[in-house]
Amino acid sequence: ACGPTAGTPSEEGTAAAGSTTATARTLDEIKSSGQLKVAVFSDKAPFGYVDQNGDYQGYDIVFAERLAKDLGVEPVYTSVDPSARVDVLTSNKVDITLANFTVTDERAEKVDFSKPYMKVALGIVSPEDAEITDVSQLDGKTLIVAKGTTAETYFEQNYPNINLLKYDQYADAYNALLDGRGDAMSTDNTEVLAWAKSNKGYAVGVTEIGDTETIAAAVQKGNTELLDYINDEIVTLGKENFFLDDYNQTLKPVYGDEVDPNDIVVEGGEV
Amino acid sequence: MTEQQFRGLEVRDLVKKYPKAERNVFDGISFDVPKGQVLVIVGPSGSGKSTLLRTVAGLEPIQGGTIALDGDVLETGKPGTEKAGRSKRPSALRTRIGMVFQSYDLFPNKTVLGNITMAPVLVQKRKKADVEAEAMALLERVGLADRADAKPHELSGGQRQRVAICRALILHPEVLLLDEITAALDPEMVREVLDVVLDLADDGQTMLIVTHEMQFARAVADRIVMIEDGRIVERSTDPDEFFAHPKTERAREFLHTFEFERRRKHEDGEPIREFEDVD
Amino acid sequence: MTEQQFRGLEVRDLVKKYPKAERNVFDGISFDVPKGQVLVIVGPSGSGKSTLLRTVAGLEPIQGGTIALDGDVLETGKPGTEKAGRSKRPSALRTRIGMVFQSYDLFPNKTVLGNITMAPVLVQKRKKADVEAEAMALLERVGLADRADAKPHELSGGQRQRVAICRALILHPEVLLLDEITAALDPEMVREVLDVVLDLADDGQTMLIVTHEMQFARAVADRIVMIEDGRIVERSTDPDEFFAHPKTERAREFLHTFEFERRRKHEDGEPIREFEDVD
Amino acid sequence: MSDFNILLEPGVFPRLLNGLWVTVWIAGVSVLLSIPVGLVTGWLMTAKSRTIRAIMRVYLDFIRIMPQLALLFIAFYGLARLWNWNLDATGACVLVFVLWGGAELGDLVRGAIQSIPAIQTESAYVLGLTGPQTFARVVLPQAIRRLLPASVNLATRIVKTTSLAVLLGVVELIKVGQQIIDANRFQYPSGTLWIYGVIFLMYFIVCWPLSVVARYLEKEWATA
Amino acid sequence: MVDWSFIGHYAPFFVTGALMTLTISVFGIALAIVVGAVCAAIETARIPVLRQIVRVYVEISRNTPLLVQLYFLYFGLPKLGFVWSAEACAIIGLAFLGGSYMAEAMRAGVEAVPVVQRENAVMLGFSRLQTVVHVVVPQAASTALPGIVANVIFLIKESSVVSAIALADVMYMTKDLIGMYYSTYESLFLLIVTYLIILLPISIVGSWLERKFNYERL
Ligand SMILES: Nc1ncnc2c1ncn2[C@@H]1O[C@H](COP(=O)(O)OP(=O)(O)OP(=O)(O)O)[C@@H](O)[C@H]1O
Ligand SMILES: Nc1ncnc2c1ncn2[C@@H]1O[C@H](COP(=O)(O)OP(=O)(O)OP(=O)(O)O)[C@@H](O)[C@H]1O
Ligand SMILES: [Mg+2]
Ligand SMILES: [Mg+2]
Repeated sequence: ACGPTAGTPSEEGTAAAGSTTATARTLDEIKSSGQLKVAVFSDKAPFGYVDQNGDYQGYDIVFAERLAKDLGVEPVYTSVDPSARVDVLTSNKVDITLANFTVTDERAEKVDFSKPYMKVALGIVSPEDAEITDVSQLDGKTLIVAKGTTAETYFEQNYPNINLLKYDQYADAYNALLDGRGDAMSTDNTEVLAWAKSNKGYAVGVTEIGDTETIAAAVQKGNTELLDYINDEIVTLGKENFFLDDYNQTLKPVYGDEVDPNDIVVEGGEV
Repeated sequence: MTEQQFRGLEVRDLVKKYPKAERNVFDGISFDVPKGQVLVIVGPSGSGKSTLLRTVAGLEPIQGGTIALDGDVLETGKPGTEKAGRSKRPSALRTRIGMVFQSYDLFPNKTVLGNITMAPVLVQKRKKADVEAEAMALLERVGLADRADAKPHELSGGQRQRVAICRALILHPEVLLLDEITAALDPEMVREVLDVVLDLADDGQTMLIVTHEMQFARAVADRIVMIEDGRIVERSTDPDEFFAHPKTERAREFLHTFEFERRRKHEDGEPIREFEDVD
Repeated sequence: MTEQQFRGLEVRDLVKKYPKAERNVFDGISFDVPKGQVLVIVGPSGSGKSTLLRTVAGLEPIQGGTIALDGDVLETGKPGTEKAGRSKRPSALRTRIGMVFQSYDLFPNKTVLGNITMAPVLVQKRKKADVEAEAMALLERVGLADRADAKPHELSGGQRQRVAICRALILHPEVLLLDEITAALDPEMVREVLDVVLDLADDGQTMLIVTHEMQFARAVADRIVMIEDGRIVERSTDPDEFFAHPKTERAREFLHTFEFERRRKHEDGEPIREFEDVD
Repeated sequence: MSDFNILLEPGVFPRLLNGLWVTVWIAGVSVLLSIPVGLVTGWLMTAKSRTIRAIMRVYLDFIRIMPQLALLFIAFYGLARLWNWNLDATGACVLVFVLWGGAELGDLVRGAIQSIPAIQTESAYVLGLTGPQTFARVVLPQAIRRLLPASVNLATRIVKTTSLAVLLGVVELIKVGQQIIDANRFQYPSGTLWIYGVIFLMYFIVCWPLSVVARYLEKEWATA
Repeated sequence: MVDWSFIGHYAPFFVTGALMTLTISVFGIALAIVVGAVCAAIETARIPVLRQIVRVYVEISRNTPLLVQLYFLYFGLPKLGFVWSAEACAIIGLAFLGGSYMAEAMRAGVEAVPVVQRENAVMLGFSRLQTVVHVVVPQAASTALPGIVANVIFLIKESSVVSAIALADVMYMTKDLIGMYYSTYESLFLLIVTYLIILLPISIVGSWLERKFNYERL
């Protein structure tokens, strides 16, 4: 039986992905099935989103398409919430998570990360007329975050005095900021930069907070076969400046010239 | 039409129509219930007996005629009032008439005593202690003094109807209306309830009774009225005569419903054994 | 104990106990219903009349005694079977006894005709056309031929009971059990149903009837049994004699329940007006 | 307010309809699967064995007391790992709705069977009908009539509850709405109002006819 | 497999979450009962116009999911200029949903009071108000109570979706802990226990009340 789908044709099949074991699929299994199952965001432009035609687009998607193409299979996307990114792997609902997934120690205990393909720090966006230019200004104020993001963990652990307002989805979080339900919002700086660019009246007052972290693909713990393949692929792609092309194709139209691609793009897995 | 000196219930030229009904249930019927007497109304199902009692009680609007008690007019019919709902009769007039219905309709959330004392305390503002004493006396009279604190659902149907009678009596109604109060009871219960009614009749309580128990009707009635299709078919002030020799063909037929005749004699060949004496 | 040549229903030394009940409902009672005769059982509420009919029908397990029909043993009591549920009597034996209950127990999802034809078609595998013809004849007999396609809820209580009788009759039961089949009916309906039963009695249908209609009992019975607390208080093969001059004090008391005496004469001063001739 | 035009963007309406289809699909499959589960559950609830009845009682009470969202979480995150099941979000939704619908329907079946007066089966017995004949011809037809109005209401509740699927990340009506809101957030900053308004209406349009049918059945079949 | 120290450490979060769930529920349900009573009164008294409005409200409220109602209130209405706090949205949403359920239960209760009971009150000379207070309401309450208790439990359960508008209730805590610490089992365990602690007593008290106020049985 085939499940129903909304959005994209490429998503077909995921909804009906019945039950198999929770042990990850081998490379051969992926190849013979003809499908690479990838968890991505569907509401986090320009990294992973669904466009007006219902097709998945974005920086992560371009990478996913290429991975699948080189494997000789079709990519099949599963839309995830930030907080579901680990569980979709542990319960083997997808083969790879490619959803702006920041590498952290805690996460690394649960999943295996590949070489990075991007780097970020956290950024804070706020209304221009009450711009937050330093974290200390947030003391006792309300900061909007999305559940399960690095921003959530970071502020939860380091700034107990900031009230966090947490939403399941990015779309909700942005809407909350627009409706004035919080004083600022924080997530990866690339993301807030992109958002502030297209939302008049909002500015990224803090562009880098926390350590610069890397973003990588993730696979189920112990799935070294697939992990090695991805790592090799990242190295190979570096030779053709794949991620820079990706940047130019997906991020540049949003960021314009204000951002130096080298602050974001990680080529060949070398930070 | 009302004579000043007449005491009791007078119904004159009563006209009653239900909303949406094609014809009038009553098209002008009249009768009296002199004080201290019992009028029994008999008749086939759907003839209008309950409707009659309900109009007297003020539960149904009337479209013509008058209903008077001891010369005080309770109700004057007006055409076009089919949908008017219950009579606007003031509380003091309402309590001059008591009514007991067929179903076991005590207030389920009150005890037996609570059911009886509620109206005198709430409506007549009588002292609770006095009312309770009187209620106990009434319960004693109907043989239920020991059940004063029981809840209605703990009583049998017959007991409930006796309590319902007490609840009506404590307001000292000048006329008591009883609508088939034993129709849903087992025979023994019928007996215990009707014994109470016979007792009330002996005491001179004015009553208007609808019943299908012909033996009881004959025993309790001072006057009897048979109605059919909203018309009075026969009336009599001599119940024995009415039951023994009804004057109209219709009454004869109706009363025949309650008699069965043996129509056969056994002449077939089966050996009719006597019963053995086994117990 | 069973004589080979006896035809009819024999109940011997019946013992019956309900689970959890403190004592036996019956502790060994016996009686016969010879073929073609009508036995009426009377007695106060809770005396065990319904239970008796239900054990004969196989709806209740018995703990002692036997029930036999034309010498074929239907049931043999075994102690300790209180919770055994219905008798395992095969279908063919069950259909030799028919039963009609107090409540309107037609199958609400079938038409009148469907109710009647269901059992013969399903159980006796008779041809549908034959069965329908016979059903129509039965309906004709009880005056309901025109209601064959009605659903039960469209019928009056009296009509339903007549259909229920047809439904039992179409299986040609040797004995028909009727348990207060008119207890929930209006008097006219009582009449129409009991007329059907009187008619059946005339035709020689063997029946075991429980009723509170004493006049009817007297008319229909060939033999009469009064039970109280599961024991037979009095039995008679002469119903007229039983009703006129019961031998036991208990039967006299019981029958008295159904009689009312006039206990008062009016001597008070109210002017007893004659009824006016208003209609 | 002028952002009403977001609804007229090419692709928006078809995508919302697609999302609605997912919602209806989940509800439909769940309702269909609930029927056999419910019948079996109802039958087990009337079983003679006390143990079976006790187990069914615990099952029903647990399902009743846990919020559906909690059950969804348990199924999605818990069961999949515990028993090595790989249930995707849609599967988890269907599983939970079937377990829930089955339990509720089972209770309705039990109630319907038990509400049929004993005299009905007794009449059938006296007429010589066998046990299975009695069940099939007498009990079941009457039980279904009593069952149906409440079951249709249950179906409405299941449809409404599918809205929770979004919280597991299923791309159904609400998620599609959120994607559209997100993708158009520059062009139509107030699109939220209109998209959520349409979603609100779509649910109403699916559920309302069911309610009407349930009410009709209640009235129509109450008389028989 | 289960990390008990984690459970010990994070149990207080669930207490906070439970308090939020209860706060929202208490206010929402109280409001729902008021809304329900008003609607039931309008319907049983057959007040024209208002009655039609109540009918429309009941249909809308019963045939749309609370989550969608909440999204609409929380994210939709601000675009029209009404920015309500999440708490207000949750309470209003719960009252909007619950009002129709409560109204149905109460109306059924009033309609179950036999006409003859009112007629008796009339015959005993009761005023309209006395009839309502002493005869109709006590009996209607007894029939309506099981439905009302069921609705209370239903609404507390429904309140679990308020996590979607960032209210830190029990569900929110669960999702938070799963998202931050990936401690799925422990979080789910705490989730189940918290809901059992909240709802079991209500369910038990509910059936006790039902028995106590059932005048017909027991
Ligand atoms: N509320 C009503 N609306 C319309 N018609 C009614 C209403 N109540 C009774 N009727 C009709 O009025 C007529 C008289 O009914 P009523 O109940 O007074 O008869 P009854 O003599 O008391 O019958 P029964 O012996 O069955 O109690 C019947 O034809 C009945 O159908
Ligand atoms: N299912 C049962 N379980 C336990 N006791 C029962 C059951 N059915 C009847 N009894 C008891 O058995 C006795 C006989 O009851 P039964 O119904 O046979 O009396 P009845 O003579 O038919 O009374 P009625 O005239 O009221 O119909 C009563 O004391 C009754 O309480
Ligand atoms: Mg009447
Ligand atoms: Mg009986």
